[in-house]
Amino acid sequence: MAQVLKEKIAALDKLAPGVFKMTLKSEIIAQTALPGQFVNVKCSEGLNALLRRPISICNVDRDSNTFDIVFQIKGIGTEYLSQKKVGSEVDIIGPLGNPFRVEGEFKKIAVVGGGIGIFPLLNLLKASSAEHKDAFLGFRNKELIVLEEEFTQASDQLFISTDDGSAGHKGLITDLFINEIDKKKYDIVYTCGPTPMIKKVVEIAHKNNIRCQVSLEQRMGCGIGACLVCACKTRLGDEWEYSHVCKDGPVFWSNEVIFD
Amino acid sequence: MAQVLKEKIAALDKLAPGVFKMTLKSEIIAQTALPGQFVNVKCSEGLNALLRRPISICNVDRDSNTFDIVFQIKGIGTEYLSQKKVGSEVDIIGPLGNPFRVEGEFKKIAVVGGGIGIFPLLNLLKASSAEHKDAFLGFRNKELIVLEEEFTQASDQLFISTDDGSAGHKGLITDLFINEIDKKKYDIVYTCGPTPMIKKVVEIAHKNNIRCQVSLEQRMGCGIGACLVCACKTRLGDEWEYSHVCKDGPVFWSNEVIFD
Amino acid sequence: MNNNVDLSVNIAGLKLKNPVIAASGTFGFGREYAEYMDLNKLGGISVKGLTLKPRQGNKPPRIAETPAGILNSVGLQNPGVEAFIKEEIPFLRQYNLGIIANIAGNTIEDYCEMAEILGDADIDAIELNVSCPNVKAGGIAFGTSCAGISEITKRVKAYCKKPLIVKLTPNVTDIKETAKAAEDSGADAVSLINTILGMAIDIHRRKPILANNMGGLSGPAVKPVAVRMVYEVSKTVKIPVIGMGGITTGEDAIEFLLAGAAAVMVGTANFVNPAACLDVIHGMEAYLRQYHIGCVSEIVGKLELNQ
Amino acid sequence: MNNNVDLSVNIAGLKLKNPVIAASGTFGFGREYAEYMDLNKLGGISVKGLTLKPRQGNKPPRIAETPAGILNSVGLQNPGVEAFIKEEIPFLRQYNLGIIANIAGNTIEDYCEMAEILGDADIDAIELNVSCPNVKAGGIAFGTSCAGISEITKRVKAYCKKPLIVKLTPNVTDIKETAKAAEDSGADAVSLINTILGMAIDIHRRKPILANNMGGLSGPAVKPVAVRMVYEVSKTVKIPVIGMGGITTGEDAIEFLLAGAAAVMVGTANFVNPAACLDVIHGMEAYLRQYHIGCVSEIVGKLELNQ
Ligand SMILES: Cc1cc2nc3c(=O)[nH]c(=O)nc-3n(C[C@H](O)[C@H](O)[C@H](O)COP(=O)(O)OP(=O)(O)OC[C@H]3O[C@@H](n4cnc5c(N)ncnc54)[C@H](O)[C@@H]3O)c2cc1C
Ligand SMILES: Cc1cc2nc3c(=O)[nH]c(=O)nc-3n(C[C@H](O)[C@H](O)[C@H](O)COP(=O)(O)OP(=O)(O)OC[C@H]3O[C@@H](n4cnc5c(N)ncnc54)[C@H](O)[C@@H]3O)c2cc1C
Ligand SMILES: Cc1cc2nc3c(=O)[nH]c(=O)nc-3n(C[C@H](O)[C@H](O)[C@H](O)COP(=O)(O)O)c2cc1C
Ligand SMILES: Cc1cc2nc3c(=O)[nH]c(=O)nc-3n(C[C@H](O)[C@H](O)[C@H](O)COP(=O)(O)O)c2cc1C
Ligand code: FES
Ligand code: FES
Repeated sequence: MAQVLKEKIAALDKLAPGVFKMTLKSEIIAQTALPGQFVNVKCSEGLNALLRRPISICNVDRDSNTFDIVFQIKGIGTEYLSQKKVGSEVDIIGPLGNPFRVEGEFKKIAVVGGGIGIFPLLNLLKASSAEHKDAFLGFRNKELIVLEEEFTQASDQLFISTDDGSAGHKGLITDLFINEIDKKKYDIVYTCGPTPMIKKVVEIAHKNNIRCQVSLEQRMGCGIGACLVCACKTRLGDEWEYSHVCKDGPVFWSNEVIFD
Repeated sequence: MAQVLKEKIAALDKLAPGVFKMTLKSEIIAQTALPGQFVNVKCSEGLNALLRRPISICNVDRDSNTFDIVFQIKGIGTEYLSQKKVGSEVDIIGPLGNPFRVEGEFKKIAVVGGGIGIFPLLNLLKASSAEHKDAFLGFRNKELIVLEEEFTQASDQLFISTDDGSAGHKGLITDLFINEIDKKKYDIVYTCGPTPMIKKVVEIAHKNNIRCQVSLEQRMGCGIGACLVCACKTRLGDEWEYSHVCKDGPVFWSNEVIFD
Repeated sequence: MNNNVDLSVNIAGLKLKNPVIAASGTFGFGREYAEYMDLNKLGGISVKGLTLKPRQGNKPPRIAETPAGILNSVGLQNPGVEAFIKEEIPFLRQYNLGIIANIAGNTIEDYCEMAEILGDADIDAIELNVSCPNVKAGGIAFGTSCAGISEITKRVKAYCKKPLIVKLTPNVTDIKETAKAAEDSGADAVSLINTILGMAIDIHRRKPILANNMGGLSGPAVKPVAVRMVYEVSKTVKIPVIGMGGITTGEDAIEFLLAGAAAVMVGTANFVNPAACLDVIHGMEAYLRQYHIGCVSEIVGKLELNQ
Repeated sequence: MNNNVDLSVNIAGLKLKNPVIAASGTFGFGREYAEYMDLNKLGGISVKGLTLKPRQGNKPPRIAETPAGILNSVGLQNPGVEAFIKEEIPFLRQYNLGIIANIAGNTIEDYCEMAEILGDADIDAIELNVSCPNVKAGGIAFGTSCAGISEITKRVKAYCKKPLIVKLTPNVTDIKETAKAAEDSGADAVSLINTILGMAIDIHRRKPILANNMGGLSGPAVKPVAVRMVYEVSKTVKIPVIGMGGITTGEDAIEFLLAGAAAVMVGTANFVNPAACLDVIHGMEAYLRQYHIGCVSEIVGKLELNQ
């Protein structure tokens, strides 16, 4: 059950230009968070960046009772967050949202992530007890590659692409994913990132009859399912309805979601 | 000439419950500020406490290029200011306002201050080269007495009153002032504090033919004389007009001001 | 210290144990917040705006942050009045709090039918939302003219067995007039303000942030406008006024009570702080204690103007 | 990087080297800010609202801070139009910037007389302030009805030798209508928004903070309302629109330009940052460079609505 928490910053490091990793001390999140869940963060005091910002739980450390979030500066909220001082407290609500399904039935898994979408996938890889785990991560360029080490350790094989070819494959990460699919026969693919990438992964997965979970983003108000602003289209029989990313998601089965 | 400055906090100390002294490194203020002038302080970032807050320059140290402000927590602005960290920068504009007249012609001077009104008077006492300087300071209670040491050093005689009698004279500081007036034959009295106190001091001064300067407070917008919000009534021949505390003041000759 | 501050209020027959009501659209049907607070502590809840049939609402994004405020364009996503009666009232009735059904429609007939259906439901009051800026037909169209308010209030009142609260829009030249129109047409109380129409632009995409282009502004930013309007309205009408707009703390709520509000609603603040309503109640209580006021209704409208 | 962004604009004959104008009442007559910036860098200045005779304005306190905004009730303190001509124009004319005389009166005759007096003065435009919420007679009284706007615009126009800008109040149900009334009556441009009527209460004294009880809200808080109104008006009238309300940065200004403003005014932000106008100019320029736009007028009204 989610709670309002004031948690202390144990560490704050710059991983790449505009990308920061924040480690927070929090027994509750560290012990109870499931992969794919997020925290809703008050990035600054008072009126500045009034609303909370949703940030995925990237990593939990049950032994030290800490967890990590990794975020990219997009606007004022993430900017303020990056300026916090180690030792100060952050007001968060969490763990929130519907997690990835990582039960034992899936033996071979793949994660496909792009940009800020890669962060929840690390936690997923670590939590999964699958026999084989592949990670496909797309970045804009070499400079923005983060957590390579962590993903290497958490997966059996790591594939990287960059838009400009400055590292790994030049082009789309889905190019690499498609290449592996026949060889690997994944039981499930999990994906998070820009909508065009997600759509492509879903298309590939469906074509290859691989189950697929997607983690979506939407602007949020309450983050807990009450205000109904974070709508996303989902199937309801032959019709559709607006579900809500914060509560029904962020993780959905790919065949539930309607992209348009 | 006033400037927008970002100055580093050299020290921040709590002097009494809710009362803080902040020392700022600032060559410009330390070298150019005159007694009675103030700085206009952005107490928090961004939208929090949007407007700047006027705070008197309480003390300048020309050798170390620092100056002090002392402030009492009244609302969000001063609250945020009290939470700043030593070493961080504060955005101020200063030195602002029309200073006290402390030229040599005044041989015997008195300052009468109440509450937060005492702070500019310390700087005045230090800057004055008068032969005899008396300081009359009124506080609510013993706990709120601050800068006693500094005022003792800067004056020849220090008189203290508290509303509840927990230290010094029990009652109004003007009681003590009135007692000394015949003995001392002050050339001028300077006063700053709550309006009822100022009125009383002015009344006493006028009755005793002592020149008097008052420092006024008013809610401000720009702090530099452009927005005209900080109005105070002053004489204009037989008529009156609205002058402006930030530019025409905060210091006025007592016979210029109309209290109503 | 006197611990017995009486916070109870009676708004045209709507009896609440305290004057703090969760504002419509910001608190769902209370379920989600039950995780974060004891709903028994709330004065009441005005539920998410209901329509006759279920509605999906507008396309996302439905929210944009603005300085000290938010724009929303939810567009009345809700399960419809029948589902509300069947599924939500029983849940809410487990708690001791006032239930206000906030209703909106495309036509006056919709509103009347809902009032009729709700006539036998276990609710405590109806709030007539004639001020939603986020739907094309109905909503605000009724709320910006006195004639519109009059007609809809009169007709719904005929079907209404519970206290009828008319929720006013701030998007008018003179809110005193629309408030008077509501009073004269049978409203038992008025609530205000709904959101102020606004727009925020993504300068990089060169498009409005909200898929619906425009939305309603709420949150701390609107507080001074809301306080002014509550003051104007409470000086104009004799029926009780429920005030809202940017309330975040007990002090904010006291401003509204002094200005003439008999009760307040808390909206946007819930998003930032899920326990905002409780904080408002506690802050209010602390203020009343500080000034040895035994009963919250004693300060309603006690603002003294400067001469 | 292309260094030659053309920021110049021509608003109904008012030619400015860049579209950033200091808003009336927030910049005095420019003197005070000359200490903090090179006034030659400004597009223009709309001077403190002038009246026929000198005015002392309202009692203090005249300002109250609200969330992300301020309320003011200065009440048009100014030295009168004659003193402006004699003492302020010569000062301002030392600099290369557009001078806009913002005028307000108690009666239409006052406005006409001022326009006539200013006819021979060395100014570049007149801004008709029919939207000041802080004076009893005149001001906003003319600005909230189309008939009021029409009459005053027509009559002043007859005396006016310079471009006539009518400044609109946001305190109306439909600003498109008042804007249209101004256009149809001969306004060469409209500027908006003036302040939104509001109130803030000192809960300890139980009185309004402003001695005048109510005041006008400005600052970041009002930005989404202002952007919406600028959009609505620019889609309605063909004359140029000058946008303002909460502009603090170049990005804010770009929002207004995309929404349809041909130029912008910066008000409250000057209080927080005396160089705010310059920051807005630089931010604007940086945006135009980023998108390789050679001329600022190219983006005016280029907002694309979401479908
Ligand atoms: C479930 C979920 C998990 C996320 N996890 C991460 C993560 O691990 N790391 C990371 O860097 N980012 C993550 N994001 C995106 C992150 O929430 C936004 O980048 C952030 O809110 C931007 O805030 P800002 O103030 O910096 O930007 P601004 O553009 O100034 O924000 C203004 C408003 O828009 C909202 N907003 C802007 N962009 C987004 C977006 N892409 N998604 C949702 N709301 C947005 C903000 O929350 C805020 O309300 C996640 C988003 C969601 C929905
Ligand atoms: C020339 C001058 C010198 C001052 N010197 C000092 C000083 O040395 N030490 C000190 O503690 N205080 C001083 N003050 C008072 C100080 O400015 C206020 O206490 C402070 O602005 C309160 O801000 P706040 O946000 O804490 O309170 P809030 O009540 O939250 O402030 C809200 C608004 O009201 C204004 N305001 C509130 N009280 C006052 C006041 N008494 N005078 C002016 N504006 C006010 C604030 O500036 C702000 O705009 C001085 C005031 C003036 C005009
Ligand atoms: C996301 C959101 C949804 C809303 N939905 C409704 C609604 O369905 N019916 C209604 O009458 N008001 C609705 N409102 C308006 C609020 O009830 C309230 O009038 C407004 O938000 C001002 O209060 P606040 O500033 O405390 O939020 C909504 C407001 C928000 C922010
Ligand atoms: C202190 C103050 C005084 C003002 N005086 C005038 C005035 O004399 N004439 C006028 O047309 N507008 C006046 N205004 C309104 C501003 O010109 C502007 O329309 C408004 O403040 C919105 O812009 P902003 O949010 O950038 O401040 C005044 C505003 C403030 C804050
Ligand atoms: S953010 Fe409020 S329902 Fe999802
Ligand atoms: S504060 Fe603006 S003139 Fe004094």
